[in-house]
Amino acid sequence: MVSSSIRQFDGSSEKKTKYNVFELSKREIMEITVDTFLITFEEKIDFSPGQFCMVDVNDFGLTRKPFTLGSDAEGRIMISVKIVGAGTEYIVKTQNKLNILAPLGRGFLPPNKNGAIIVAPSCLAEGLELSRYFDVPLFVASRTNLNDDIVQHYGLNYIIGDYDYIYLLEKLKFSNFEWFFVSGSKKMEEITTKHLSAEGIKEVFVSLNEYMACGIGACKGCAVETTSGIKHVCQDGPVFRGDEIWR
Amino acid sequence: MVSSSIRQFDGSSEKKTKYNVFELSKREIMEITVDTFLITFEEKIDFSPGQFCMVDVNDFGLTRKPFTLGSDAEGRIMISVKIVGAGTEYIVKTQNKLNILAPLGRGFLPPNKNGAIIVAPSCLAEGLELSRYFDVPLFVASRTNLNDDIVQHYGLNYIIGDYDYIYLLEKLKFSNFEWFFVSGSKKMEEITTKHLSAEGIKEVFVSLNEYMACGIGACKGCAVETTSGIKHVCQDGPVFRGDEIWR
Amino acid sequence: MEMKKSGNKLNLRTPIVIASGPGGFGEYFEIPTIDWALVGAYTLKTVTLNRKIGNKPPRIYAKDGYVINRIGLENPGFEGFKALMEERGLEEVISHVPVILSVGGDTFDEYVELTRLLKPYLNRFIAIEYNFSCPNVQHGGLSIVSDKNEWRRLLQVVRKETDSFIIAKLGIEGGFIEQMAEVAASEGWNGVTVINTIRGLMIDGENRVVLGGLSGPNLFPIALRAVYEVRKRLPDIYIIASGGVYTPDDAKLMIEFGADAVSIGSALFKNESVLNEIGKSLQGIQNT
Amino acid sequence: MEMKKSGNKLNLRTPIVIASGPGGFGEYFEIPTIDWALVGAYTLKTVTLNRKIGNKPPRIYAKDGYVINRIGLENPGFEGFKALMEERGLEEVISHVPVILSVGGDTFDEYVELTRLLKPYLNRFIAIEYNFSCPNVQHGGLSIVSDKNEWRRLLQVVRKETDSFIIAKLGIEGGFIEQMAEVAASEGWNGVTVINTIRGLMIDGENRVVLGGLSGPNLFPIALRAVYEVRKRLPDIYIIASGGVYTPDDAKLMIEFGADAVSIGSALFKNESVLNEIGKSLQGIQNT
Ligand SMILES: Cc1cc2nc3c(=O)[nH]c(=O)nc-3n(C[C@H](O)[C@H](O)[C@H](O)COP(=O)(O)OP(=O)(O)OC[C@H]3O[C@@H](n4cnc5c(N)ncnc54)[C@H](O)[C@@H]3O)c2cc1C
Ligand SMILES: Cc1cc2nc3c(=O)[nH]c(=O)nc-3n(C[C@H](O)[C@H](O)[C@H](O)COP(=O)(O)OP(=O)(O)OC[C@H]3O[C@@H](n4cnc5c(N)ncnc54)[C@H](O)[C@@H]3O)c2cc1C
Ligand SMILES: Cc1cc2nc3c(=O)[nH]c(=O)nc-3n(C[C@H](O)[C@H](O)[C@H](O)COP(=O)(O)O)c2cc1C
Ligand SMILES: Cc1cc2nc3c(=O)[nH]c(=O)nc-3n(C[C@H](O)[C@H](O)[C@H](O)COP(=O)(O)O)c2cc1C
Ligand code: FES
Ligand code: FES
Repeated sequence: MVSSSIRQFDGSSEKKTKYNVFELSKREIMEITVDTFLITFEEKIDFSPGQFCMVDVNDFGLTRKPFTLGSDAEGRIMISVKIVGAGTEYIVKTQNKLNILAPLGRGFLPPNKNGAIIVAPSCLAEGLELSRYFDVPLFVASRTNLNDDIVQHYGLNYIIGDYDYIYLLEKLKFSNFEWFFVSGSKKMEEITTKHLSAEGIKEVFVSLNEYMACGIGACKGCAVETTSGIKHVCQDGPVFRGDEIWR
Repeated sequence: MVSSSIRQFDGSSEKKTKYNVFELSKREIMEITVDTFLITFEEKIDFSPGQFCMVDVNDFGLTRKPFTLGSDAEGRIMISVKIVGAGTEYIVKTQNKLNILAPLGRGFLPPNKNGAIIVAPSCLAEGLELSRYFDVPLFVASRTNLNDDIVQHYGLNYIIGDYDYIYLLEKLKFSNFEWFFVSGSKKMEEITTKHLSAEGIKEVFVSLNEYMACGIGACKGCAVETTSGIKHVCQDGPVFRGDEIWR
Repeated sequence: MEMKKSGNKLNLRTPIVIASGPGGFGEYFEIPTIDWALVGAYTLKTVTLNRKIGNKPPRIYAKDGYVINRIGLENPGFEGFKALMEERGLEEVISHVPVILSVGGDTFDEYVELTRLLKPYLNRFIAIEYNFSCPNVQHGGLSIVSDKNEWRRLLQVVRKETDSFIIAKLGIEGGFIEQMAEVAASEGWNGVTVINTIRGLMIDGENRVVLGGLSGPNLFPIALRAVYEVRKRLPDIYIIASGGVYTPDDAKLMIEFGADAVSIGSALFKNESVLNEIGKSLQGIQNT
Repeated sequence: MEMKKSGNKLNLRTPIVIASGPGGFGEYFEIPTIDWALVGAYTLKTVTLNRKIGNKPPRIYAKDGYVINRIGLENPGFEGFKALMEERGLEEVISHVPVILSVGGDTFDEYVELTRLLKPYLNRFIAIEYNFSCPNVQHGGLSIVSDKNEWRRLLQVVRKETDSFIIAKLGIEGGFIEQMAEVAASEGWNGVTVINTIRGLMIDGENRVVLGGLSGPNLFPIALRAVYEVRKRLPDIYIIASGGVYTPDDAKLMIEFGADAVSIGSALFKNESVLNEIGKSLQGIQNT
């Protein structure tokens, strides 16, 4: 196989994980927002924070669908899913077991400094994982209200709306955080990267969204243009330094 | 337009009907068998017995779907529908209005002699119509049990199963019927034609099933081979003499 | 019926055209709910020199996003068509909606002879569409385009025979459609219709093999690409987009990527009201 | 790895082949649930003479029954591929499953030069598939088949250069596929893969235009027809059927209508378990 190129940012995990196929049974679903859900499964899977899985959506999509991984305190797999189309609706609603391929991509190993995690509700599972694993604060940036139960259950720090998000960034850059990890929409990741790097904070890491077909580096579909040429999100990512992508 | 060829069998209706589009609201659904239903609509439409309609099945089929027409005592439109796929399932289950094109094809005018109607449950609406309109006996030939309510409500004569069907035909040919009208599956129509004509009963009329796309003679899709060449079920039929089709 | 033609423009009242085949010889005119003021033109079923009785059944089937048909060009031939033109029915259609004639053939000579025979009647039609996707006996069941030299000669001869607005209907098989369009343009043809059905094989509900042409929704991305490729190379040719148009959005995309007009075929089978819907949504788009 | 070849037969253990492109350079070998004993052969991603970095994103999208891709033949080129062959990964694949090499080019000369450079390595592969559907700079973005004389010359030269089992991968655009298959057969090629992707245009979820090749379920009836047409004319050629195979029934139909082996491409993206399923269902069918 074409060997994956070397990771660009410092401190990243170079661990090469073995993929496997799992059948997951739903254990619990919590509403995060009106269209986004945190799903906990019965099963435990070994993975590194930042990695993702591809979920077979049966007749509701021609490709498996990518979701970043998280786990509960006991190590049970969790994913958070925003319903945006037929596949995500299936994942949230079905009573069937879910067939997944995991763990995919490279884990994220943050710099050994103070940092913070910012996620959209759709990436809450990943955010919770990173926050717990590396013991760094988590901020949730949502467009719509968060469900009270989940806020209480996880003691979430959150803001709602674009205006408050910019305000949050303003506040954070005066804190003593030296790196940030952002996972959400492309727009949110771009704005955050640009906003913070304009303030001199270069170590902004983003978990990229590109259309994925295979998830394992075979199809070359998930290409992204970086400052050092074409990279593949499923192999070289999904986490990249923001300033590799946007200037 | 290419004018429709002349009807082959005596006594047929030559009335050229005008098509129109109607939106039908369901009034009542009765179960005929476990998978076949008699649907009565609120609306009344002028048609001749033997004619059919094409029903738009929304996202559940790329063509409208053909069904022979019937009406209740007050003249409200009725169709009987056997669920065989997505379109028929939609027709039976939807609460939406149904968009139809009707009346299509030529009406059936029986010879001025004693005759009888034999229909499968899927063609009950048509059978009831012909039986009432021309005051001739109706026999229902089913594979599975008929619902008691409908049997009682219409005082249906029926038989169940292939064996009993052959037995019925045996009995009927010794009655004083000089013509038969048969509407059901292709197989049933073929067997009946051959069986009766072997006994010298030539005037067996069948309502043919061919895949229909337009229903109005435009696409030439519903062709059928007859003793006098290619005919189009939606224009020259749907009723043909059985011995025009099978020898 | 007014018939403005300027260069490669048909000046339709709306850029929506009924496709050859699904529309038959005007039968849809009998459905009273169609608003003909919203229909730009009605293309008739392809006429060949001699009458064709068409293929044996089964002839058509639909599933999984496509319709398959093997009608086999059933049509009354030139003589039958002449009679038809004298009938009240077709005259009435022609007097209410601009009509495009579609002609086809099995051989080079048939196309040419038919063109000559039709000459006295061509003024009734706003355009003549040449169906170059008919199965052709001389080429082992393939169409006339499979011999590119012969096909170019045919384009030349037809162009010489008539000053009508002539349109080549091209499929994506038998050559690269944009190259074929370039050939037609270089021989002075006014327009192209892209695409025709694509050959397919389907097993129908009664387990019978149906060898026919695919139409319907599955064609849409392919037809859209073809329109784009042809327009990229030929800014001036008139393009009728055909293949899988079912909604106003489909029609608008076709126009956005280069079509002058959009053809509606199989969608008629779902519901002819698609003509009114798309017609209305395209009414703004003028001078096509 | 045993490598029986007799005439136009590959003698695969099961008549199921991983398609060039979706399978990459062996990455699926890392998924432990695939039973490789059920896979007849693994076709590698097309290799070109020079390294290609591929197209800018977006490169792939799926909806409505098809996948569209415009990867742009990203591949390491001959030099990179040589290095790859020395890596443990590809060696391991080759030692467990028969591998088909896929080669492509922009020009006549590139195909020929690449063929020559690859000569010392060809014995590792049970067959060489020539991808004749690459966009070709010399032909304005169209493939090498658009100049039929040049293409025939290329077939001749390649046939002379190697005694490997050579397969021409043909699309339905650019010519009639059965005619192209006849040309390949007449030049002594052992097999054809029918079909490749069909060019399409799609608007993705972010409203971006994607000009790419269509694969997936919608291709199935078209590919099935192509297999049927090629087999009708060429009883002896080896046919790999490619296009929209997702189920054991799809695979069986392809074989019923003439395929020797069936290629699985986009279905891998849904779930690679399709290999085990189809492989199992075809196990009976021997000596392909
Ligand atoms: C003139 C005529 C009158 C009919 N009258 C009745 C009736 O009164 N009651 C009744 O239950 N059925 C009737 N049928 C059959 C009925 O039209 C089909 O069962 C129905 O169209 C199936 O639709 P579907 O979407 O459920 O089936 P699909 O899943 O699409 O296909 C299942 C089978 O249904 C048949 N079918 C599907 N679409 C069509 C079509 N457009 N035209 C013809 N056949 C099709 C085919 O045999 C097919 O194999 C009639 C058919 C014809 C031609
Ligand atoms: C590495 C990665 C991690 C992700 N993690 C999460 C997560 O933790 N939680 C979450 O809610 N979402 C996540 N996403 C996005 C998620 O994969 C898509 O929302 C989902 O695939 C949509 O499927 P659908 O069938 O509902 O959408 P569709 O109706 O098919 O399409 C809607 C939109 O979803 C996106 N999408 C659809 N299919 C894919 C695909 N195969 N690959 C990438 N994007 C696609 C496209 O933007 C598309 O426009 C992630 C995406 C990537 C690339
Ligand atoms: C039943 C049927 C018959 C057709 N007959 C013809 C024909 O005679 N001449 C022709 O040029 N195209 C014919 N076509 C092709 C259509 O004109 C149209 O190009 C094709 O169906 C793709 O468009 P659609 O997806 O809108 O149907 C026929 C199509 C169908 C479905
Ligand atoms: C992402 C992707 C990349 C492809 N790359 C190649 C390629 O490099 N060479 C080739 O011959 N075919 C390539 N193809 C075409 C496939 O090999 C196959 O012929 C086509 O996808 C149709 O089959 P399917 O429907 O099973 O995918 C590619 C297809 C896809 C989806
Ligand atoms: S998704 Fe296939 S290479 Fe990344
Ligand atoms: S269904 Fe179109 S001609 Fe009969």
